[in-house]
Amino acid sequence: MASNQIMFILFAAMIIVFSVLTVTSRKILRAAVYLLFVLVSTSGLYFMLNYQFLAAVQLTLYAGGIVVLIIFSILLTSHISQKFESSGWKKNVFSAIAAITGAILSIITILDYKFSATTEAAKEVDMRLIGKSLLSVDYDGYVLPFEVISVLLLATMVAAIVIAKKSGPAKTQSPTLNQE
Amino acid sequence: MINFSYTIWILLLPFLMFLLLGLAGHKYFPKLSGLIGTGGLAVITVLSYITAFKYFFTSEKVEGAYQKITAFNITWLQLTDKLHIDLGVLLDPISVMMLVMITTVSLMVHIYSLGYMKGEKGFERFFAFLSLFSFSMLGLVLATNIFQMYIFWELVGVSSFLLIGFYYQKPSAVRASKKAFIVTRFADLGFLIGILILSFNTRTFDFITLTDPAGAAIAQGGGIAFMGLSVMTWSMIFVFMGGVGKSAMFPFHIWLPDAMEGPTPVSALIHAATMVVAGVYLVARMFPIYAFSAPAALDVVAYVGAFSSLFAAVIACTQTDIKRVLAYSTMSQIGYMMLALGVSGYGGHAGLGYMASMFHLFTHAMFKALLFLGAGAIIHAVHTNYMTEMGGLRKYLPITHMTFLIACLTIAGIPPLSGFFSKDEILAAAFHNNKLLFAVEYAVAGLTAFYMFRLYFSIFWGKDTHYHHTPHEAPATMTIPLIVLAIGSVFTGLIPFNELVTSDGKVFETELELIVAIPSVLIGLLGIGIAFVMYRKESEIPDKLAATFKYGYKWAYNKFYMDELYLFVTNKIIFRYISEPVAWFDRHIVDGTMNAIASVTQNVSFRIRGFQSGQLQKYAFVFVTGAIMLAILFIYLWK
Amino acid sequence: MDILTLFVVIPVLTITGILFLKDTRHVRLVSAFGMGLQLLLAAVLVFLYLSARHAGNTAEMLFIKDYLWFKSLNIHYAVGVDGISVAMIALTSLVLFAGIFASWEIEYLRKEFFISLILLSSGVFGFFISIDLFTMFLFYELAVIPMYLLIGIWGTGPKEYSAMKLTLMLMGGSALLLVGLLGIYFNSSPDGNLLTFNILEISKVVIPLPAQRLFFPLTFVGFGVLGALFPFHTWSPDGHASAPTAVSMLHAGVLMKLGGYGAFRVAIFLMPEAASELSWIFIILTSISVIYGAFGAIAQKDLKYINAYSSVSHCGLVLFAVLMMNKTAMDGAILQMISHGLITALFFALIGMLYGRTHTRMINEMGGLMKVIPFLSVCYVIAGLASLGLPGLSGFVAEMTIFVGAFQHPELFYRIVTILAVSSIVITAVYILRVVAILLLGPTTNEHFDHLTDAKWFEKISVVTLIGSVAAIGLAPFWLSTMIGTSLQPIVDRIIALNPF
Amino acid sequence: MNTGIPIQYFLILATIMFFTGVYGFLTRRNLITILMSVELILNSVNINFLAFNRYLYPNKLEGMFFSLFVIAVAAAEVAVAIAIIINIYRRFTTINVEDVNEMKF
Amino acid sequence: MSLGTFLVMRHELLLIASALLVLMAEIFWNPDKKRYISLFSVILFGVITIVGFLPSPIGSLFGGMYETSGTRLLMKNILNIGALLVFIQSVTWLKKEENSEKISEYFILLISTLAGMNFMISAGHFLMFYIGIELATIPIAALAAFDRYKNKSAEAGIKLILSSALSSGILLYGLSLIYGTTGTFYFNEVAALFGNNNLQILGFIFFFAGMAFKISIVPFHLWTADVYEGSPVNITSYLSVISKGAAVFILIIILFTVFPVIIATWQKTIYVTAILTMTIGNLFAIRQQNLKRFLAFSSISQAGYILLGFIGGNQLGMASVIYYILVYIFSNLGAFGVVIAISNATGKENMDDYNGLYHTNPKLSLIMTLALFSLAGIPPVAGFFGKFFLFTAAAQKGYYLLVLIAVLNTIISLYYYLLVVKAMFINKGETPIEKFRSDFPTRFALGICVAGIVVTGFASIIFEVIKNLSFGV
Repeated sequence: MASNQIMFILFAAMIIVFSVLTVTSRKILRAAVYLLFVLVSTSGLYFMLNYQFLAAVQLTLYAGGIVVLIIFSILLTSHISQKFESSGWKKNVFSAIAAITGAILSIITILDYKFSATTEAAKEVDMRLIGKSLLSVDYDGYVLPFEVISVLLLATMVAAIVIAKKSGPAKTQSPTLNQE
Repeated sequence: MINFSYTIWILLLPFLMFLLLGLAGHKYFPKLSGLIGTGGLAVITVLSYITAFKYFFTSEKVEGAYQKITAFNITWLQLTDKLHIDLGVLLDPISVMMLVMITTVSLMVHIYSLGYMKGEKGFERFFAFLSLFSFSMLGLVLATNIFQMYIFWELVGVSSFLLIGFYYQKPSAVRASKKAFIVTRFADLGFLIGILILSFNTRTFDFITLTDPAGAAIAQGGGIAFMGLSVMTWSMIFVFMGGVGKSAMFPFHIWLPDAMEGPTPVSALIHAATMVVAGVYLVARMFPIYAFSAPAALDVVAYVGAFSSLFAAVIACTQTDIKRVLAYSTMSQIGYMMLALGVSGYGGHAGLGYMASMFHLFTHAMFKALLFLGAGAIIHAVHTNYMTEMGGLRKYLPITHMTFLIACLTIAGIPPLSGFFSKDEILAAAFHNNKLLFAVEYAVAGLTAFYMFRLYFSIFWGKDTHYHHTPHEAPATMTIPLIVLAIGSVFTGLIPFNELVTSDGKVFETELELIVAIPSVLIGLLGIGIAFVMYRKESEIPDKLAATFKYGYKWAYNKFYMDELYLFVTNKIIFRYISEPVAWFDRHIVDGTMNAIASVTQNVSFRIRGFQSGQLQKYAFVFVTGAIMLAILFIYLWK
Repeated sequence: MDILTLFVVIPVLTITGILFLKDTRHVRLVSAFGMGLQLLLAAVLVFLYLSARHAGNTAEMLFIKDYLWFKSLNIHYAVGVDGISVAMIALTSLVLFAGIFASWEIEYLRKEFFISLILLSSGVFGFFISIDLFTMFLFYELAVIPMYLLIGIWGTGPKEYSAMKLTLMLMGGSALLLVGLLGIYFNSSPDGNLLTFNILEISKVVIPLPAQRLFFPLTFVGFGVLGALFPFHTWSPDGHASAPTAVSMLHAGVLMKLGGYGAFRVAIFLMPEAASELSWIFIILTSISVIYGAFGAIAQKDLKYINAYSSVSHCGLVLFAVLMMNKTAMDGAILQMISHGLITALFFALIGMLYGRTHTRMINEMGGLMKVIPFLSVCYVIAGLASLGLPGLSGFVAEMTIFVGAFQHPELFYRIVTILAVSSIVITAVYILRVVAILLLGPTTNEHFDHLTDAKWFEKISVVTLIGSVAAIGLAPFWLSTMIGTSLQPIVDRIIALNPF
Repeated sequence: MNTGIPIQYFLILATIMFFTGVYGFLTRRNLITILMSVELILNSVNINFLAFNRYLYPNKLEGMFFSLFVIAVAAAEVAVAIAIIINIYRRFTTINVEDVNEMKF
Repeated sequence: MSLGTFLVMRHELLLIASALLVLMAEIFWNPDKKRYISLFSVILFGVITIVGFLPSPIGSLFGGMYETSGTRLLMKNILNIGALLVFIQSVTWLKKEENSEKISEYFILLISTLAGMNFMISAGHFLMFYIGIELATIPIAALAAFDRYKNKSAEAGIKLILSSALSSGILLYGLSLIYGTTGTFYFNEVAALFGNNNLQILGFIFFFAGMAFKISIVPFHLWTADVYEGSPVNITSYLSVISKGAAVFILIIILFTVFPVIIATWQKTIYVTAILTMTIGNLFAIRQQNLKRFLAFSSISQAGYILLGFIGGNQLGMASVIYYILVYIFSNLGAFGVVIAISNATGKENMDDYNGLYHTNPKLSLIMTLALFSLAGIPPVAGFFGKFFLFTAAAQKGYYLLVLIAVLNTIISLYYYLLVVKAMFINKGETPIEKFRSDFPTRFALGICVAGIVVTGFASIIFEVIKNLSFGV
């Protein structure tokens, strides 16, 4: 068994185990930490696939940014040690059936398919290429999405402001922040 | 060729009078309307007489036969290429004979009504309806084709309905008019079906074409057989059904006695003299087809006629309402006419029955109208219809008494009054063709004499009844018609019908057949005698007899429970067991289904509301499973 | 502007006029004026039509105007009339005219009432002048929908339920119809020419038989729902019972005729082969309608219900005759549509007037009205007699034409069924006389009735118009029958050419 | 460097992760954990993109760029979602998804 | 970037620019001038709408990532009209005190979502499509939660954002499979490389599910009602008309241009979902009391009818879909306009509150009736023509049974539309909504809607233009 296989199995096992833990753990902060592990393992896979740039982005943006955001919000809204009750067994069973059916369906269909690789030469993924592609206006160039995503982020910012912004007097319902 | 086209005015005049009186009479000349109506009818009568004279005495005969003359004809409605409804005037012996008869009686009744109806509310309405009736009846007899006849057939029905229900605030009158209309309407259904079948086979409505013995309609024979009888026979039986209804033959007779709820002049005109004989006229009109193409139907005519006459005569013996007695008598006499047609053949002496029937129709109109008008005068005088409440009226009502007596004698067939001749011909015709029917009619002749004189004696003799106020003789407007009709009853028997009105239009020889005539006179006298014994004075014999034949009497008195049977059919069967279930079915099944569709939709809508539970995760669950299901479906199951 | 389009334009102008009126008192005057104009126009149309025919114009449709509307689907605004549509237009104008006067005393939301009523009528007129299936369908639905408001707002009794039921069932019919029309459209050109909605053009081709088998029932039932075909008639009793007078008049008098007219002009004319193949099914249904409606009427106690069931019976006769597919029967069907339209409108007008006085429609609560309100009562009797087919009034002419025509059918089955249908005339007599006897005759049963007043002038206008027309047709049916018959000839020719018996 | 690991392994891994995320979405009661499940889903998709890109179509970088943008969008989504969640917390004093159902049927 | 590029992309660029302008105004204007922001935004957007109609070059940019054509321009213009109406209808609502601080944000977010939709419609590449769709969704979630002090609004926001996150996850998974089997995201290349194998169909179905979520096709519709009910009315109308319309547009473009190979599959998919959508939408709508929720279910069933235009894959189908969306914009905005006006004036949103509305506010009732009749497809208003063409399109390909089911469904829908009409005209209200006079923007917007409802049907030129710009598979 080659080292990369071992690494893959390691990462895969981590991803699967921690994913499952993320969605089953009864302590919310732990779940967040498990999610972090999943994301880190995923970036490991990216490294394996030779997408170092993306792995880095994954680590910084996802593991660094999003998970932190989530943890903050957890801290804002929950008690850290609070164990929440598991949901009803019915819900779990049906959801599990649905998820497993979906997974089996997808896996069977995937296994059924004969993938064929392109015959063209592979491109080396270096930063220069990524930068060029990102700013290219030609075929296989990504400047437009890049620009649009900036609009998206701007809009997101405004959106977050809209939600958070206090404006005008409360009319119908008084805020009922729980000051415990 | 004589121009008869003016005869259209015989039809148009009464119609215009109806419109005039109906639309404007109430407002502008309520008092005058009687005179206007009577005057108009007098004109028509004159026209009719002129026509009759010209037709019988000046028009050319072809091969010794009176021709059928289409005096006027327009296409009213084109149905198919060949079938079209025409309106027109057809003159032939029977129609001209009817013309004379109808206008005469009608004029008398009009005059009579001037007195009888004086001061009644709706005086102008009465005359308007009478005009409508005259129009319809004349249209019926003058019809050039069977569909025109049907049209006017319906119209006489409706005028009869209107006149029976003249006293529309009287519930019994309303009921009677309704009954008359519906019963005859049911019979007319048969007539219509008959017309449909007939016209489908012969492709024509026209009488001349239809009844031409050498024509295609008859030549093609009976057509294919259907349920054992030829199609033609079926159609003629159906047509006859119309006649049965209108002429109050068994089993559609039940409306006639009730129709006596109408004003008495109406009973005289419509329910004695004219409309009720329309059935006879119809058979006579179609006679060649009956005779050649549908002899089986003709037998039906004969037996129905005979049975009805017997049936009615028996009932008449037990009734106490004088108008009802007369009504049953009418039915019985019409039975005679039907029978005569039924036993008749076509042409020459074989057509004796035909001639006799028409003859009797004519004479009967006179004496029966007379009887009714007389009865009207009596009722006018004593304000009751029941002979049990009358008696000894000969002192108060001399003219009425005399004329009534003449009429009774006439109907009893006492020579030399007209009834004797016509009835004798019928009996003779029956005698030659069917001994059984002859026997029946012979008995009926006796019964007739009996119940007529039972009536006569009960009214004019019998006990001395005490009246609230002294009865007095009717005014001249009422007595003059009585006298005129009495004269008619006496002398019309002398008209040589065998020369004028015969089945093929040709003259044939008849003679008094003593072998028939003498016994018939004898049995008539016997009937009178029995009546004399029983009702000349107050006696207990009738009650005893009634007690002896308890059940028979009771059945006859209750008209053999025919009314109850009909009530049962209409109320129970049609209303309770058909209409109400239909209405229920419609409400609960048909409509219920529609409502059920709606409520099921609502219900489903309510049941599935759980999907929209407000739970985000359930939504997601549906989303995911939906996607997976679609994928499974379209990848593996239904590719 | 061509004369036919005027029939839609005048109602629209009248509505506009009403909209701008400040004073609601003038609404009815404007309506009466507009609809009077419409009646006049109808008369002019009849005259123009007859003179054109007289001058030898033998085209199937006259006064054709054709404007391309939706080019890509070849939808046209196409109008044209033949004798049948002219007759129907005349009928509509008459009933509408009478209807305006019958609703003279509407107080509540008067403006809206007249607007809805006239809007409905513009749909009806549009339907009759259309020769393009699309516009026809458009006008058809346009005619149905104001009904909801008319019944719902101005109705009586369970009006909301009835209005909803009526609207939904009729729209259900039009749903089937829509599919049928689309089917016709996509089969309108078997040889690959431009698809068309134009009836005249479609009639020049033969729709493939499998398509006919599929779309004939849809179309026929679609129209049949409006024509009260059993078992889709149940909207009719409730709807009519709840509707205000003029609406009942217009609905039973005219709108139900859209069903018969459409069944004949679209379903049978365009798909004669399937029609003849499947006619036995519908013949059975329609004869059930005829008999069943009549029996249903006997058991009813509410005047409007009686009349509604009677309409089921009489309209059943229309479809029945249409399905016999010969000229006479079809002629009778059209006559019956007109005759029944007038008679039933008359009935509903009278019922409305009686109701306005007695405040009940239950026959057993009324009695002896003849004495108190003779004019209305006599008119009611006339209406009744017309309805039961008294010669001299229009009902007789129509029914006899139908019966004689239907009886000419070469197959025995159809003739036997005809006899069944004929028997309805007796049942009709039973329920009509029952009503007349209970309602009008006899002694007055309720002392409140002793002080009722007879018809007012506007009521008289309404009633006399209708009675006059009924009598006119009944006395002189020849010109009308011929006008219809001539126009039927090409249709019947086509049917016979495709269905050699 | 990835010899010996068939692409299917990656795909199966991603699929399992995807449906684990779905399972989490369907069962977790806390809105934030639901959000975390969404992250799992998006990550699994990214794995797919990258595996396909690397194994089958290494001549272009479409898969990689797509992943990049998915990450960016995911961040934006999470930001707004968390803002709303906090608002929810203020309104309902809970972020239990089952309690957030004022509107139903 | 040349002028030509600018002209080709003018819709998107102008939108972004105007969003920035509004942002600038918000930042730099004095507080007392801020009340003009509404006016400013509406006028700005009005100009954009007009500019959108000016003739301009079309073509493909960024190596095929951005594509535009007459059809897509038309779609954008239609959306612009709708959005403009929504903007105008919002003015009154934004004047309320509790919203006064967030006016510019409101417009920025709406404009950016619209930009997202325009990008989505112009996408020639799945990445653009994905970003567009997210740009069109995420800010709306924030807008749904706009009413900060209403529980329902927050609930609507969270339901929308989480559901849409799940749906875009599934959509992405589908896209990844499509990418895996074709190796490209460019529409034209995908179309060329697409086969008919299971994995691709799986990818397609997941993709379709994600799109179906936006259009609220059953069974992916459940978020719709709750979100519509909870959101501020203006956002609801925006969601139900503009968002849905945009998604329909891009879906039909993608189906017709990217997936013509598996037309058989998506026809079946649409067949099943269309029936479900119409029926379920109608069945739920029957019982609704809240008008927003009511209109939500009505819009679900409308989506079902719209699918009938998809199924044939024919030019007529696309034309009828686009046309119907246009009609639907006018009709639904008409209905929502009335709801908004009444909600603004009285805060009432329930059907019972509308009892006897005709007697107090006849004009509003008439507009509502007209709009509902148009939605129900009653002549002579535009909805009738719209539905007729949809059904014609389906019938053209022989889907008669489907058409029959659809028309029968319209009867159910007629039932509940009539319920509203009944409430307004027939029912007697115990406490009817009082007579009030709406301000100019509301009346103006409603006037346009009415004109649109009436004219769009009769003016055949509109349909002809659309038809000429449409294409089939």
